[in-house]
Amino acid sequence: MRQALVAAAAFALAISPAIAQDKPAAAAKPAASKKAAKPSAAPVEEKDAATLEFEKFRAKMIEEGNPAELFEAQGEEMWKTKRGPNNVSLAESCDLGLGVGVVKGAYVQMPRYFADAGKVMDAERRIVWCMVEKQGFKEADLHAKPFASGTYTPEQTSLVTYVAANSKDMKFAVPMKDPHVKDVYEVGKEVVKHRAGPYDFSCNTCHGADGKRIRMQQLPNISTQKGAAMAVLGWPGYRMTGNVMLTHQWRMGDCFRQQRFPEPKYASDTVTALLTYMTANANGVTYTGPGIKR
Amino acid sequence: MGSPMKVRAQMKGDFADIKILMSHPMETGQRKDPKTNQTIPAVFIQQFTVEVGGKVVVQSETGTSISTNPVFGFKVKGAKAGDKVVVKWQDNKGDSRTDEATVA
Amino acid sequence: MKTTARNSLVAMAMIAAAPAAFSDSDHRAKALVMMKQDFVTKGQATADRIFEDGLQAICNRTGNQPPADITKRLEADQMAGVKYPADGKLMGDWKEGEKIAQSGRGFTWTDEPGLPVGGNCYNCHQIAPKETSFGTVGPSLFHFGKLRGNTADMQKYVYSKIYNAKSYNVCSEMPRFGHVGALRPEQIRHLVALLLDPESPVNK
Amino acid sequence: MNILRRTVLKGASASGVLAAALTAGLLKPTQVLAMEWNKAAFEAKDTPAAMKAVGAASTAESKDLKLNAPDIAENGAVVPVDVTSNIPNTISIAVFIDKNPYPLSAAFNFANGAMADVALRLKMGQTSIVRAVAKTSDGKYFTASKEVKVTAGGCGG
Repeated sequence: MRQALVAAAAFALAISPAIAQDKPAAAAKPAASKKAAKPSAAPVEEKDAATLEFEKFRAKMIEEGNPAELFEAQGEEMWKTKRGPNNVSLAESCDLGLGVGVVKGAYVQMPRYFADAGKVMDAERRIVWCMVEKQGFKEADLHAKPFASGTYTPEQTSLVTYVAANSKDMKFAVPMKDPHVKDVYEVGKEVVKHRAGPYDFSCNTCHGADGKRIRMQQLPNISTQKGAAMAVLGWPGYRMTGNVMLTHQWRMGDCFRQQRFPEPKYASDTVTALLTYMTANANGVTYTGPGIKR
Repeated sequence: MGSPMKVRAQMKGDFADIKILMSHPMETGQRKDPKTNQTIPAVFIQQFTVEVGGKVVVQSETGTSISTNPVFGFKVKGAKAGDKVVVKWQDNKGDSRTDEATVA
Repeated sequence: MKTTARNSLVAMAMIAAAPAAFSDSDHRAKALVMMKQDFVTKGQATADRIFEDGLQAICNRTGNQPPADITKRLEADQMAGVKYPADGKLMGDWKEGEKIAQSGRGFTWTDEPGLPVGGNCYNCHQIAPKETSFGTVGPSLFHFGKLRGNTADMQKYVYSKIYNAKSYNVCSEMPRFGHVGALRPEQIRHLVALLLDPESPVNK
Repeated sequence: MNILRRTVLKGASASGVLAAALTAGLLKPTQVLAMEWNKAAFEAKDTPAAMKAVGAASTAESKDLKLNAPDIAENGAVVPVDVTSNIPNTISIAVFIDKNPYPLSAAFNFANGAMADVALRLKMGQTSIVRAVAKTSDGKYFTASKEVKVTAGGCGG
């Protein structure tokens, strides 16, 4: 792909006036194309019967028992156990923003700014940071295979599930009064608008307007509170496809994949910025705990 | 030895509502490894029992078409808060697991 | 992908000519630096995809609404890059078009490079009535030809719209399928037939 | 031993059963559970054969046997189903999926206060009839069934 580099590099390009004055080619659009297509096809319902049936049985499954609870239990065990080269537990060393060891309500108040790291971090990134800085695990090891597949589940995934479960029934409250968080939010808003790649897609191509679908899949408008809630609720989630526990970090990567973008690095600023934008937009909405996903 | 189960039991009126989450791959023996094209052997829970207050209340046999990480729900009359609930499973490879909970 | 240097340069020239109109906000500048650091190549999705081409840069900097004169010149520039089939025939086989419209494959890091790329059409549009699993990001195309006819002008319009949607609407949400090499001219004309052929289920 | 015919649980405590089985030398050392898996029933390739293997050769439809399952499953790998029998003296429930390679999915015996009520999750390869069979203490069999549609997976979630 011969694409010009952004920002500074682009501005520095010396442009020949001859090219700049390219003659506009004749591009007459046939008149009929101005007419809006008004087909007599079946109306598109907001939610079809299948979607309603899926939602009903998903709710039933969460009520009766979500396999996510198995990972939550493993995460709790890991949180409380002395582990790693430093032989300390996260319960006695890791501050998720509400004090060392406090998990209750921590998930719905992240991403947040952590002075000790000098960064805004989402829950998963913070947990990884604690595992490295407090317990002495190697960052490269934790980054090597960060998402579940087959019967493998990364430790941080179980830990995130445990931490998230401890914010169930609490309202999202990303601390937007903190200027660090606000700044990252604004950067995230720019990431969401950034069109690039072979198909000129940005996040907003699919998630910037109400009532849109890809095939039958409802597309939440993440700029609204309702849409952001749709996108944020249910993560981390137990995915029926593959029977794996996956985190919101994973979901962001899969969005970029379908956007035809390259892969965002694990626990990177870009993913944190996106999560900050979406979660803060969902502020005030009650978190329903780890979910079940298709 | 298998991974821990999660067992919850709660009185709802005159019965105990028992929810069991098992951690098990429940391989059907019908899948192929996409990399090697070899059939992945079946590994699945074949039997489990539920005891409440020392008595077996449910005895079950299962095949390969139970979902991965199985979830079961039962209702038991005559149970009371404080009763011990014990769940035991055994799979076709001889692996087994026992976990307990108390009726709340 | 073949975003031509020419297409990019026209846009870049416009940015250079009026830098104030296209200047980045502080947050956007930060976002660009951040993304440059944070994305890595995976499969065929190379890290440089994060960089905008000229047209993307202008749309990104103007909230997808560049000034009218620039819009006009950019659209013309995109139109000039449209390549037509050698034999000049713009209507193919609607049945082949339906297959292309159904497929959403291609260009992701999990897609095998070299395998055929799909048109992704049903992802965003209602087209033939039999397919009830269709998206609504784009307008419905049901009865497209029935409502508009299939004159030579109309065929050319549909062909060039699919080849490069930006030649009609510079910041359109629709990809530039021919321009980026996702679909070949002979595939695009099958899609033209799907929309315009009176025998196509779209027009029944 | 046939699960739907079995009544070993009635009135016997688990430890009692186990102790008796151990005394009788019925248990292999590795076996935790004093049960046998009904191989013939679970390996039967169609529902009639599987039903025969569990002893349910003739059955009657019953409105008092409730089978709750989705009309359309979001994911065939995890289909939530629950079966409740309001037929008096129901002692066992079995669940079959007609189109699966091995239709018998599970069988449950209830005793010591357990209600004839079970929730479980099934793997379904394709759209199929899901069938519940209940057995009463006097040896009668009843059925209820429902079609569950399974569609190809998509992206999303």
